[in-house]
Order: sequence, then structure tokens, then C-alpha cells
Amino acid sequence: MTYCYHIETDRCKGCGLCVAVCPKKVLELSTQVNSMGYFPAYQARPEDCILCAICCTMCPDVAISITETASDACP
Amino acid sequence: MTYCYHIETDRCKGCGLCVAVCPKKVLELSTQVNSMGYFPAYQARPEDCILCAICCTMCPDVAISITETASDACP
Amino acid sequence: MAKLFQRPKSMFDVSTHYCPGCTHGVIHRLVAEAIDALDIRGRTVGIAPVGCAVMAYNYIDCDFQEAAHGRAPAMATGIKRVRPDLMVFTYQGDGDLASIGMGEIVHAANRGEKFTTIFVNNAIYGMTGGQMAPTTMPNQRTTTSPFGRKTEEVGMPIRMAELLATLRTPGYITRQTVIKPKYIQKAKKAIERAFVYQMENRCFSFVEVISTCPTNWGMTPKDAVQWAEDVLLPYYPLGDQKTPDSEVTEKQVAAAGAA
Amino acid sequence: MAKLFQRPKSMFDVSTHYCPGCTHGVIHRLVAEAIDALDIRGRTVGIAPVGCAVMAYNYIDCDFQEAAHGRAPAMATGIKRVRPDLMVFTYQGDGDLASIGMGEIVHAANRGEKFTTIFVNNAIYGMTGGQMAPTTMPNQRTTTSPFGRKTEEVGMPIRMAELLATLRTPGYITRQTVIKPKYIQKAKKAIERAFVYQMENRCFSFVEVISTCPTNWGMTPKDAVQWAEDVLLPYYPLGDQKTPDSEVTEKQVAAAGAA
Amino acid sequence: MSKVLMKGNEAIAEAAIRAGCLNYFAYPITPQSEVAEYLSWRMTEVNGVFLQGESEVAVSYMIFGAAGAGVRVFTTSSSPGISLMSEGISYLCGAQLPAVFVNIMRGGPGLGGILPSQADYNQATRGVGHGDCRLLVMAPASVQEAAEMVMMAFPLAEKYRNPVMLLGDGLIGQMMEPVEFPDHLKSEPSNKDSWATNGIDHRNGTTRNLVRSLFLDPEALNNNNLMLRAKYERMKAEEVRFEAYNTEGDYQVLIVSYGTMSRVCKTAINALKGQGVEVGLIRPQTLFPFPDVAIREAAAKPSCRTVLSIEMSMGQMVDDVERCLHGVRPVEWYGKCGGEVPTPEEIIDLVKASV
Amino acid sequence: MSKVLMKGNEAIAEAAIRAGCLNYFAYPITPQSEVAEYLSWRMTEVNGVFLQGESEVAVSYMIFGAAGAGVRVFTTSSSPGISLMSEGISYLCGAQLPAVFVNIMRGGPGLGGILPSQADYNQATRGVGHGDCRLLVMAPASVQEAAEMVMMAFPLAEKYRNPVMLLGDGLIGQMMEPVEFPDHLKSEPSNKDSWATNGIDHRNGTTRNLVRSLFLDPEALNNNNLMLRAKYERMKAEEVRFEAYNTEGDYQVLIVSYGTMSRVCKTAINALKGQGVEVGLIRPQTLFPFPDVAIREAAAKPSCRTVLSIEMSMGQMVDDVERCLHGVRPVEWYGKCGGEVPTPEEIIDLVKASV
Amino acid sequence: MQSEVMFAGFGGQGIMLIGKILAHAAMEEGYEVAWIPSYGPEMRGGTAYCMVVIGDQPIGSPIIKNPSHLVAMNRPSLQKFVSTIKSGGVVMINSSLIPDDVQRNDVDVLKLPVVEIATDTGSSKAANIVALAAFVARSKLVPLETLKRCIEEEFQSRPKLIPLNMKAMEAGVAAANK
Amino acid sequence: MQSEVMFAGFGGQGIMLIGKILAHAAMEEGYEVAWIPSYGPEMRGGTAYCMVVIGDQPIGSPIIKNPSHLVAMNRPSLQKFVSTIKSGGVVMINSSLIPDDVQRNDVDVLKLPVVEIATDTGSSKAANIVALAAFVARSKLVPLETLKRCIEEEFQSRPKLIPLNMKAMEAGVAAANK
Ligand SMILES: Cc1ncc(C[n+]2csc(CCOP(=O)(O)OP(=O)(O)O)c2C)c(N)n1
Ligand SMILES: Cc1ncc(C[n+]2csc(CCOP(=O)(O)OP(=O)(O)O)c2C)c(N)n1
Ligand code: SF4
Ligand code: SF4
Ligand code: SF4
Ligand code: SF4
Ligand code: SF4
Ligand code: SF4
Ligand SMILES: [Mg+2]
Ligand SMILES: [Mg+2]
Repeated sequence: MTYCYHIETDRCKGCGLCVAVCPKKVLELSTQVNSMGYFPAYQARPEDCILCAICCTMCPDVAISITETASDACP
Repeated sequence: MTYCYHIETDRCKGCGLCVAVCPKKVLELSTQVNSMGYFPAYQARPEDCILCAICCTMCPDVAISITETASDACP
Repeated sequence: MAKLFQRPKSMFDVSTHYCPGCTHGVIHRLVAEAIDALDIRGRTVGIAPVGCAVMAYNYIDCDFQEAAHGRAPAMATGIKRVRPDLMVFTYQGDGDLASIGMGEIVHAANRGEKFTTIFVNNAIYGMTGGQMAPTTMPNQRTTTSPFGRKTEEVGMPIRMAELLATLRTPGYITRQTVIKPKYIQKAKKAIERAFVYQMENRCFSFVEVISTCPTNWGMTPKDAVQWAEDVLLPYYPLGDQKTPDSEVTEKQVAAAGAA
Repeated sequence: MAKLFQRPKSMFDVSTHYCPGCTHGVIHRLVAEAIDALDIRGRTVGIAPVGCAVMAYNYIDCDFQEAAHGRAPAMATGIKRVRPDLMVFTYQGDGDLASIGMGEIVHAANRGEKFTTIFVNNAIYGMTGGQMAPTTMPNQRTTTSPFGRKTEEVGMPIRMAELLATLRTPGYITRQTVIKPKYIQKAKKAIERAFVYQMENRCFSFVEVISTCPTNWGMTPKDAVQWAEDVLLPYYPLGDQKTPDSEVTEKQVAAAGAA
Repeated sequence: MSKVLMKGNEAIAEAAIRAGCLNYFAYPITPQSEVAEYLSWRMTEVNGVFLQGESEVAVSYMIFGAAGAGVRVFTTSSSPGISLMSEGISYLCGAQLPAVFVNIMRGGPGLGGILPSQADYNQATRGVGHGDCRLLVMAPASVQEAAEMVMMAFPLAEKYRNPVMLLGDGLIGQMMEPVEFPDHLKSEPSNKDSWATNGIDHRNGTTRNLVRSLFLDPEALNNNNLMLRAKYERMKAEEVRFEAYNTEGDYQVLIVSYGTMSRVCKTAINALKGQGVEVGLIRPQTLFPFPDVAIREAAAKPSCRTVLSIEMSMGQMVDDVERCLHGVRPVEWYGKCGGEVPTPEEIIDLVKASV
Repeated sequence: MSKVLMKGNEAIAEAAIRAGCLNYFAYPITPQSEVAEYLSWRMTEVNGVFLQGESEVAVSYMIFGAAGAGVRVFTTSSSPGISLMSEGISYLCGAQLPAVFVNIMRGGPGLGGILPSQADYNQATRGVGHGDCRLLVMAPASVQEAAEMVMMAFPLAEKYRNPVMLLGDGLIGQMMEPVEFPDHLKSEPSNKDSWATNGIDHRNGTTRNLVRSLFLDPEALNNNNLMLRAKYERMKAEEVRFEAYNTEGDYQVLIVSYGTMSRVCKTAINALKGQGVEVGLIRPQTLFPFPDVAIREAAAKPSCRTVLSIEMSMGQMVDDVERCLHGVRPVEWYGKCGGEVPTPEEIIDLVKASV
Repeated sequence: MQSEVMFAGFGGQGIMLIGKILAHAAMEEGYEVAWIPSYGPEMRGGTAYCMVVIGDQPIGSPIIKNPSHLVAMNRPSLQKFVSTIKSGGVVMINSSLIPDDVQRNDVDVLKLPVVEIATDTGSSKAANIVALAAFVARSKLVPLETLKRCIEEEFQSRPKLIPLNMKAMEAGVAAANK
Repeated sequence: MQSEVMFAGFGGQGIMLIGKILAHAAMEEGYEVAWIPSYGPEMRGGTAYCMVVIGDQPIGSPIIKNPSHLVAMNRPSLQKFVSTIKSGGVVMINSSLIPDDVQRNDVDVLKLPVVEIATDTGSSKAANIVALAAFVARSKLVPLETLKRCIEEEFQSRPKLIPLNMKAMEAGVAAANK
């Protein structure tokens, strides 16, 4: 079983709320603009992520998901 | 000085509220219809009246007045 | 000791259209007495409601506007904002104020508009023939609740004084009645006080007055006052809900809590 | 322990029109999660307000009606009375519910209509560009209170949960917020609970949710959540104002007091 | 069913039930409160929904909600109450919801009076709400016709997915006349599954329905309006109803009048016949769509010299009459507004003066 | 005063102040919220009254109360908001109170959209409230004209003791154009002591004033209505305003159009001139009273073959055009509603198709 | 042919009801009928009246300036309406409350102390039925049998009141025929 | 003669403001002007645009299908409007956000990285002023002196911002003239 943490870049509005609430300071905002003209969040330090889903809970745009997959790698 | 107690018969709607509240049971409703078609209140026992004005306070039609006059008789 | 009693000066010497024993008449007189006592007839504007008191201006002798159903507080706001020197009161029934006019009274009260509301609660729509009001008692029969007010279906009666008293801004909120002389004396003082607060530009003031509607209750005037005492007063307790003094501290609290 | 997280099934997979960091999106998600949790999508009707959430139906996937400004509770009443088997919720902003819609929410609540209201209080008119709302804080600047809300002129902010809780009939009245994850968890439970009470046909249920409007507050999303916590929460305390259980006893009291 | 003597207001209430409408929301107002009073017990008998709303504004949206949920629903009110419903009526039009609104008109403007009037003609036929919204407006001239029109109103509302208004004056509501509820006017509510928010499960479906009037995209909004316009044009083609009275012979004067007022005109016409003066009458039964062609043709009759629009208003329908006449004959207005209905004698004098 | 570049909404706000109106009550709604936003600080500067009401219903009665108390007062709103004010407007008419209502129209019906529209023509000119109430309705075609009409509106409202409506479309409110506020349009509020409830002492009087619209006696109500009718007839005689454009020569087509739409038509007319097609335009500046005679006469010009009523609505003013033409020429409607304003190119094609 | 009857009196005298019963009876007899109330000022007290129109043709104007008959239950009503009544009509006067005489001799005046008559038969509240019955007995607008049936029907929901009202009817008829 | 300029970009880029400044400057020069905003959906984000019409005759239709010039501050705007511009017009492109080239050779294309230019002069927030100045320098619709005065006037209430915007203006002019 693998957990897949995924931020849908084009759905993210770069509000930074996830960055602020992550207990592990995993997240940062990108300097690359997305298709909507926002600077999306990304896991700057994915290795620190404890998959607590706090960022998911906070994200107003439901841009973050954590899924499980039977295969080794996330899609 | 004379106190004049007066019920304006044509203004009275015969509701009987004054009759009910008079502490001295002075008032009664007449059996004579007035111009509006009501049976007005009158002082059945004026001698018992203590001029407390409770009936005046109660009357919704401001039909009762107590006035003072310098002359001996009320107008 | 003998007491003198006469029609207040600011009341026209005419008979009213009210039904026999309807206590609207008493409340009119108390308002007129307050106007006389404070000697403000020359700068008072009354607002008559849509309800049995729609023609209150035929009885109380000061400037008057006639409201649309429920909108008296908005009109009073309009007047008072542009002419703060005028004394403005609204006279509203329970259908008028508590049903269609709920939004207007809550907001005028909450803005702290400096006018006075006389709220005549007779637990029914008088003028239109006895339909149910938001203040109609549980199981009370009316022409639109022929089997009695079913609270499971339409809820419990609304207590306006309590409701408004939860707002921070309004200053004087009280409930009185005029069904018996002893209450009338107190109601008179409350109405005067409400006008005084306005005069001092202190606060919105609201006097709920429990009243009767013998006609639509289907009772004699005597039974009506008794029913009001037995049934209405326990649910609609008399007394001040809020006075401007208590408000002062409230305000400090609020200020502290806020930005 | 790792947690899974995905877009709720009753949420469309589209991006919203909300501003970055606007917490309307979180509240939408909680509603959709509740619909999923109770498996009621097939019999739920949402009512979208006039406000930033006017297009809530583009995001939550169940039957929807679009209300006129402030009238969602009347529409919900219409639906629920003729189709009590449907689950109905309104989603309303503070301008919508507390200003123009005051009459409708008070009366729907007081009749005990068996629907659920999600009341999004962001202390401002979001959609129309940041005008003052009845919930705007003292001294808060808005486009129609450019010098800050002056409470001497327009009164203190209205606390809807407290106001509705004074009514006897409504059952579940609570205030929550979604400005931080810890609050979001509680808000989620409250929304679910509100739907459950409706499902059990018990009472009117009302969840006020303190939300942000970074755009019209003129703040970054981060500053906005902080301002909400520092300034709004002290004036708008979180927690249940009323639950149906406490109501049961209330009702007995009322019955005793009444006719 | 045999005839029963009923007040117009009660007949309207009963007719709605006979028409299969078991849902009613209203706010009391004279002269139509009897509808609510009647239904407050009658709906209990038939297991229907009766609710007194807190205001006419709220009621209009209770109607919206219920209509949107797919049931037959109606309300009744009187002039000021209808003004308060105007935003809601515009919303119903915009969202294409069927419902029936009854306006038992009283004197206006403002609080006005409670006696009969026809001064909401303009509002009903044109301005009841903002935007391009129109109601199909029917105007009964008797209690029997009021009952029948109510029964017709529901299927019409559903045919067009548009609110229908019954425009009666206070006398129609207050008068008692014998009435029967024709079986042939009973109808089943139409299937609304394609658009009503009656629950996805209820439709055994998977996709949701959406009832709305907001179209932020200008093209979408224009299209919605074009669709509405097409419906209104279809009403004009299919729903015009009127009665022609004494139009067979050669008349010098044509009266256009509706509702209670038209009955007074008929009495006058009969009396004038006795005096050798022939007067024709077109009585619009639908005010929108208006019987343009019928009136123009009746006015164009060579014998006819003038047209009178007689209304219990200060001159409202007369604009429509002028409009549809295209100048073939001059039109004059006569009317009163405030409760006093013009008498047959007045009409007789008026006609005599104009021939 | 020199010209300043201003949004229509701000110019309207400022014009009211220049016109001596220092009292404003309103509820926010796109596309006119800038009026309130502007006045929220500007009224502070001039010691005036600014209040955001809790709803349009309440605002209409704040206006009533203030107007009844004898001050100049106005409000602004947009389509759904005006519907909610319709009961109040009827009350103002009935009680004969002067006040100014600005409607910056948006798409309808229902929630519709927020882009410009002219679909409240019917409501403004006829049905805004119940009963025989009419507004004097002015329709500006530029920011400058909006400002001037606002300044004219107050004395007109007082002249007739009747509400006046300024009917603009969203573009008029949102556009910036240079504007100046002509000194000659400034005016003093009239003396209202004979009827306003401004306090007995204020009038140095002893008898009170009464502002009301209820007349339970039918004759009294009829009389009130006759008085109102007389005012409306006087407006028809004295207040008709319109602009005639390119009507000197011989044109084959006459366009009737107002507001923003008329500017588009002018551009089209100029372009058509270049192509040898002459088109006349009557632009009503008052919608009630309507320029009946001007339009009929312009249409009757021998060269003119047809009339086009071009509106940002689904066909509303066209009824008035049809009415006033008395059949002298056929009239056709063209329009769009929902935000997209028909372009000059569309009008050009339309005219070409009809000649 | 068309007859119009004006019923007038104080609110509370049961004016509307007797108008309705007459209309009902006429309808049962196959006539066209209309019952038109005054639903004046939304308030109590004042004068109440209703008009009943009975005809063999559809009824045109419900507004009638000169009714055929009058049933006047109080003084103001008599004064207001008596001069409007068509020649040959019946004018029924409740002499219990109306001292006046009628100054016309082209109408058929019927003066009866209906309150006293009603009181004698059991309750003054049935004075309206006394008046109605007397009026019908005199005007013969509908058969008394039909009237009786309609009165009974009217009180169907309160059957206890039927005997009283039947007695009142009989008394009214008897008084009119005296 | 009439010219129309379409200013388009994201909400927040200051599009409305530069349109207004141009309209103001043109007014000062004695032209007839109109500034017409898109006041689209009552919500944030999305594309914002405004049209400035400048003419020597009263301005007719405020609705213009084919403007003379375009100032495109983001990619969607360029894509949406570029094909509508009249032959001979100026198309000014914010190349900081728009990688695309224009496929027309009947217009005068001016590509400038206005964000970078603005950043270099002090703040990326002044990118709009850079664009405006560059556009005016190229199109010559109004004298640069007048434009300068109007920019100053616009920031009168926040005088601290004036030097920054003056620099931005100069940089824009310089870039356009390069
Ligand atoms: C908009 C509108 N709706 C309804 C009415 C009818 N109406 C007149 S008075 C009234 C209710 C009066 O009841 P209340 O306010 O309790 O006053 P009361 O007569 O009991 O003193 C109603 C519903 C109206 N005139 N206007
Ligand atoms: C009758 C009416 N009045 C006013 C408006 C304009 N309007 C749209 S949304 C809104 C306020 C929205 O504020 P709120 O309810 O707090 O919602 P938010 O956008 O803050 O979520 C207003 C006044 C309208 N659409 N209809
Ligand atoms: S899941 Fe938890 S640890 Fe991982 S990024 Fe999100 S908030 Fe941070
Ligand atoms: S909370 Fe969501 S929208 Fe905001 S930055 Fe994080 S992922 Fe993006
Ligand atoms: S004054 Fe007092 S004692 Fe005299 S009648 Fe009145 S209540 Fe009775
Ligand atoms: S209280 Fe007044 S109205 Fe009533 S009976 Fe006594 S005097 Fe008459
Ligand atoms: S109906 Fe009721 S409230 Fe109205 S006057 Fe009569 S008793 Fe008083
Ligand atoms: S305007 Fe405010 S409430 Fe509306 S979407 Fe933006 S941040 Fe949210
Ligand atoms: Mg009441
Ligand atoms: Mg809000």
C-alpha cells in the first residue's frame, strides 16, 4: 500500500493557508505561475510529511488529496 | 369647590370595564340604548363614589371625566 | 383623595372606531398623556400602523404619517435621521410588528434609532378579522387556526421584548399591559420614560403593551381582560427587559470584546 | 497515522470562483461531506443565496434552487412543507440572512421548519464589493463605512445565533468557524449534527460559520484567518447556543406557562 | 356536482382544491382573507398544505420553493400584497416555474381602501416585476367564472411553466353566487421530473435538477429571455379569451370592459337597447394576452363610431385598447377608482353623450 | 465648474448633492453600489444623511418617512431592488410625496445578471406599484445627462408632489465620462409646510399635518385618484422631453430608442448616412410622459415607411410606440436582453433589411 | 324579471346571514342569484348591509342604486335607504329599534317589533330570522317551505339552534300575515 | 476621428486605473471621452478589461466591436482581443506574462516585459503604469506631458507613490522608444 499525496496545481489558488497550517512545515508556494495565474503550493520537503491531512482539511479549494494505491508508485 | 363626575353617554360603548373595576361598585350599565346603539354606563350609586378615578383610568373611550368647578353645581 | 381626570389635550374629542372594551383606546390615551406631560406635541410625529390603529391619527393630535403594513420603524428611521430634533413614535400591532415587520423592527432597534415604539400585542390580527399572529398563544383559535395554534406546526409565540433585548444596542425594552388599572399606571410611566429617553437622545425605546381584542377573541370585554391576565401574562411577563443604564456597562463590555 | 483525504463525492470536480483563501470553499466541502456521510444526495435540495455563494450549485452536486436575496428560508419552507421527505438546506451569507433576510430567518426558525441553515458570517458583503453588513465589527472599514463602523450611528453587530436562540421553537443553534483546522473538525460535526436533526424530523437547525473575506477585508488569506480569530471570535463566541435536548425541557416549561 | 352558493373567495379556494392544487401559502389581507380562512380547515380535510406566511414577500418565495419542488401551489392576496410579491413573481418567471397568483384588487395607490378596484391592470399585465416577465392574466366576471378560471389556471401555468394570475376585483371575492366546479376542468399535475428539484431519487435519476434565474453570461441570459419571449408570443397565439356581447347587430359604440365592471356595462347595454341605442361589448377574459384583434375588428365595424374603455381605474386598460385599435376608431376612457363602482345609469349617460 | 471625469454612479451621487439633496438611504446592489459608496463619505463632508438600510423594502419607507418630513431625499437601486420598493413607491404616490428613485437597470427577470438592460421599462412606466400610481420617468443617455436629470428630478418631484424615477442602464452607471454640474440646475427645496410632518412648532402652527394614503370613503379615494390623474395629465402636457436626431431630411426609417441603446443607434445612423440610407431617431428623454405626438408626427413623414423600437429588452417600449402611432406606420421591435448591447453593425443590418 | 332586496342594520344583527339564506332559497327555486355584502371599513360597529339580487336572467350589474325591497333593522339604515326603494316594493321595518314612520305611500310598509317577537319565541338573537320570515311572507319572493329548508340547512352544524329558529320563522310569518 | 483602446488583463493588475488615466488625459486635451469598464460577474479573479474611447465628436455607441488599439496585460486577453483590433492599431503586449507572438502584420506590435521593467524601477506593482506610458509613447494618443500630469493627479492622495510611478512612466516611455 502506498499513500499518494497530490496537489492539483491548476486547482490551487496559492492562498498559502495549507503552508501556514502544516505542522511539519512541508509546504511552500511555488514561484511558477499556474494556468489561473496563481503561484500554487507544493511539498517543498515531502520527506517530512506525516500525512496528517491537516493541509487537506484547510484547503478551501480541495486541491490536495491523499489516496491509497495498491501499486508501488502513485499515478 | 365641587367635583363633577361625568360620563359622556354618547361616547360610552357599554363595555362594562369601568363597572368591573370600580372599587365601590358605583357603576352599572344602563338599559337605555345610546345613539351608537350601546348601553352606556352610569353611576347607579353616585353617593358611594370616592372619586378615585379608577374607572376613568380604565375607560378605553375616555368617556368619563372628573373636573372641578368653582361654582356649586356641575354644568 | 379625589382625583381629577380629563381627556388629554393632545387627544381629539371624538369617539373612536374601536370595538367596545378594546384596550387600544387606553393605550392611545397613555401616549397622548405622555405627549402632554412632556409638552412635545409641537415637535412630535406619530406613525400609525396598518392594523386596527391605522386611524390613530384621528384620535391623537400631532403630526402623523401613516405607515405601510410593518414598515413603521423604517419610516421612523427616515424621519428621525433627517430631523433628529423631532420626537417620533411608532404605534404598531403584533401582526404589523412581529410578523411582516420583523426585519424592520429588529434593524431599527439594532441601529439604535432614537425613536419610541409602542407595540400593541393582542395576540391576533384584529383589523382583518382575527387571523393568527406570531404572538397567538398555543391552542388559541383564530380564523386561520380554526383548530387552535398547533405549536408543532407553527412554533411557539414570539416574545418580541425578549428577542429585542438580546441585541446590544437598543436601550429601553419593557413589557407592560393595560388590562387593569394597576397595570395602566405602570404602563403610563413606562411610556413616559420611553419618550424621555428619546428626548435625551439616549437610545431606541420599546414598550410592548399586552392588549385585548374582545371581538376577535370572541369574548366580552370583561372576559377578555381576564383571559389576558390568565393566559397572556404568564407567557408574556411584565417588566423591563433592558434599561439604558444597564446598557452602558454592556457597551463597555462590547467595546472591550471588539476590534 | 496517515489519513486519506479526497474530494467528497457530492462535490463537482471543478474549480470555484472564490477568491484565493476564501473559506466559503471549506464550508462547501463540509456540507458535501455531510451529504456523503449521511448518504442523502438523492433526496437533498440545497438553496443557494444571493451572495458570493450564489453559484454554490456549481460545486455541490444535489438538487438546487437559487434564492432571491435573503429569501432562502422562505423557499426552504415552501419545499419542506410540500415535500417533508426531502432534506433541505439553505446556505446564506450575513448580508443575505442578517440584513435583508432577517424576517424570513426569524420566522422560519420560530415556526420550527425542519430544514438546516448554514449561515456564513464573514462580517461583510462579499459579492457586491465589501459593503457594511449587520455583522460588521465596530470600527471595521468597508466600502460603505469608509471611516469604520460607527456603533453610535448604526449599532453593534448582530449576533444571529444568540438572537435565534431566544426563540422557544428552534432546536439546534450553534456557532462554528473554519478558519483553522481544529475548528474545521468541530464545524464538520456540527453540520452533520444539524442534518441529522433534520433527518429525524426533530427541529430547525442552524449552523453559523465564521468565515473570511480576504478580498474585501483587504488582507492576505493568512492575515484574514488571524483577524477572524483575534477580532471576530471574541465577539462571536463559538459553541452551541441551543440543542434540541435542552429544548425538550424548555418546551415543557412553555407548555406549563401557556394556555 | 350541483350548484352551491358561495362567496367568490371561498369558490376560488375550493376550485383550487378541485383543480388538484393542495398547497397554499398566503398572508391575510382584505378583501381576500376568506380564501385563507377557508383553506385553513379545508386543507386539513384533504391532507393538503396550508401555511400562513410571515409576509407577502416570504409567501412569494414559499410559492417559489414549492413550485420549484414540483407541486401545484397557489396564493391569494390583494393589491399592496401583490406589490410585495413582485420581486418573487419576476423570479418565478425567470426560473420558469408554474404557480397561480390570485389578486383580489382593492383601491390604491398606497393603502388606498378595501373596496373593489381594477387599478392593478397595469401592474398585472406589464410591470409586476423587473425584467422581461409576463403573467398570463385572467379576469373573471362572476363567481362561477372565477372558479372555472382557477381550475384552468393550473394546467395553463404548467403548459407554459409560467405563473398565471387571476385578477379579480373585491366584489368578485366578496359576492356570493351559485357555483359549480365542472368535472371537465379537473386536471392532473404535469410531470415535472425534467426540471423540478424533487429529489434525484424521486426521479430514479443520477443527475440533479437546478432551478435558477441567474445567467451571468449575457448570451445565456439573452437566450433565456428569448425563450420567455417565445412563450409569451405563444400565449398571444393560443390563449386569448374574450366574450363578445351584443356585437351581432350594428352598434354605434363599442365598450371594452372586464370583470365586475363589464356586468354593469351589460346591464347598461340592455337598458340602452330598450331605448334604441345599440352598444357592443368586448369583455377580455384574458388581459394578457389581450384580445387585440377582436377589439380592432369589432371597432372597425362600419356602424361603430367610438370605443369606450370602462374600468374601475384611472385609465389603464385604455392604453392597450388604444394600442390595439391602430387608430381605426378613437377611444375614450371612463372610470372610477376607490370603491364606488360606476353604475349602469352612469354608463347609459356616458354612451348617450358619446353618440 | 469645469469638467471632471466621473463614473455615472458617482456623477448621480454628486448631482444629487449639487441639487441640494442631502439625504440618502439605500441598499447595495450591482451595478449601482458606487452611489452608496461615494455618498458614504461625501455626505459626511456636506453634513448630510447617509444610511445603508437593511433591505430595499425598508429603504423605500425610509424615503417615505424622510420625504414626508419635508426634506429632499433619494435612493438608488437596480432592478430586483426596485421590485421590492414597488409597494413603497405606490405609497409615496398615494400620499403625494416627492422623492427621487434611481434605477440602474440590470438583466432580468429574477436574479438575471448584472450587465446593462432596459427591461424595467414596463415596470417604471406602468406597473411599479399597485393602484393608479405613475412616476415621472427620465432616461439619460450619457453621464452628463444623468447628472443633469438628477438635478432636474428634485424640483420636478416637488412640483408634482410625486416620485420621479431616473431609469438608467448599467452602462450609464458604470461608464466614466466628463461631466459638469450646471449651476442653472441648482434649486432650493420648495416649502412643504402645508403638508409635511415637520413638526407643528416648526411651522409656527397649531394644526397638525397628516401624510397618508388611506381613504376608506370611496368618494374620498376616488377624489384622491382624480387628483393624481390630473397630475399625470399635467405631466403629459408639460414634461414631455425628447431628442430628435437626423429628422430634418427625408428618412425611410424612424428609430425610437433611448438611453445607451440610442447612442448605438446614432452611431449606426451616422454610418448609414455614409451609405446613403437616411434614418431618423426620436430619443425619448422622458418615458412617462411619453413623446406620443413627436413620434407619431415623425413617423407620419411621407418618406418614412416603418418604425423600429430598439430596446435592450424583449419588447416593452414598442407597446407605447404602437399605441401612439395610431396605425400611421407599422412598428417593429428589435432588441436583446441580458447584457450584450446590440452593436451598431446589428442595427445597420436591421435597417438595411427593413428598407 | 329581477328583484333586489337590501338588508341593512348594525353589525352583529345577523344581516349578512339572512341575506344569504334568502339567496340560497332563491337559488333552490332555480333563480339566478347574487349576494353582495358591504364589506366596508375594516372595523367593527358601523352599519352593515347586503344586497340580494334574484332574477330569471343572468345577473348583470351587482351594483344596484334602486333596490326593489328593503329590510331595515335599525334607524340609520331606514333613513339611508328608504328613499331608494322602487315603487311597489316591500319595506320591512324593525320597529323594536326604529320609531320612525315611512313618508312614502308607493311602497308596502311592514312594521314589526322583531326583537320583541323573537324574545317571546325564545331569544332576541333570532330577531333576524323573524324579520326574514316576515319579509318573505309579505314579498313572496320564495315559497316559505323552501325558506324553511334553507334556514334548517344553515343551522345544520349547530342543530340545537334549529327549533328556536323554526319558531322564530313561524312567528315572523304569523306577524306578517296578521 | 475616434480612437478606441482596449485595456485587458487579470483583475488586480490595475487595468481599470490606467484606462482611467488615459481617458483623463484625453479629456484634458479637449477630446470627448468615455471609459467603459467590464463590470462582469460579481466575483473575483477572472479577466478584467476596460475600453477608452477618444474622439473629436460626441461619442455614440459605447459598445465597440473593433477597437483601434489593445493593451494586453495577460495571455487570455491577448488571445481574446487581438483579432478584433483594427488594422493599423497598436497592440501592446506584456511579455512578462505573455509568451505568444502576434500573427498579424497589419498592426503595430509592442512587446515589453513591463513587470520586469517595473520591478527594476522600484516595484512590480507599477507595471500598469509602465504599460500605459509605453502605449501612449507609441500610439501618441495624448502628449506625454499631459499623461504625466494625470498620473500625478491620480496619486495625489497618496503622494508617496508619485516618484515611483513617475519613474515607471519614464521607464515605459524609454522602453517603447527603444
Ligand atoms: C402589505 C399588506 N399586507 C396585509 C395587509 C392587511 N392587514 C391589514 S391590518 C393587518 C393585521 C393587523 O393586525 P395587528 O398588526 O396585530 O393589529 P391589530 O389590528 O390587531 O391591532 C393585516 C394583515 C395590508 N394592509 N398590507
Ligand atoms: C434584492 C437584492 N438586493 C441586493 C442585491 C445585491 N446583492 C447581491 S449579494 C449581496 C450581499 C452579499 O453579502 P453576503 O450575504 O454577506 O454574502 P457574501 O458575498 O459575503 O458571502 C447583495 C447586497 C440583490 N442581488 N438583490
Ligand atoms: S499532510 Fe500534514 S504534514 Fe503533510 S503536508 Fe499536509 S499538513 Fe503537512
Ligand atoms: S490551501 Fe489549497 S489553494 Fe491554498 S495554497 Fe494550499 S493547496 Fe493551494
Ligand atoms: S371614581 Fe372610583 S368610586 Fe367613583 S365610580 Fe369611578 S371607580 Fe367608582
Ligand atoms: S369603560 Fe367607558 S366605554 Fe366602557 S362602559 Fe365604562 S364608560 Fe362606557
Ligand atoms: S377588532 Fe380587536 S383590536 Fe380591533 S378594535 Fe376590535 S377589539 Fe380592538
Ligand atoms: S469576495 Fe470575499 S467572500 Fe466573496 S469569494 Fe472573495 S473572499 Fe470570498
Ligand atoms: Mg394584533
Ligand atoms: Mg458576507
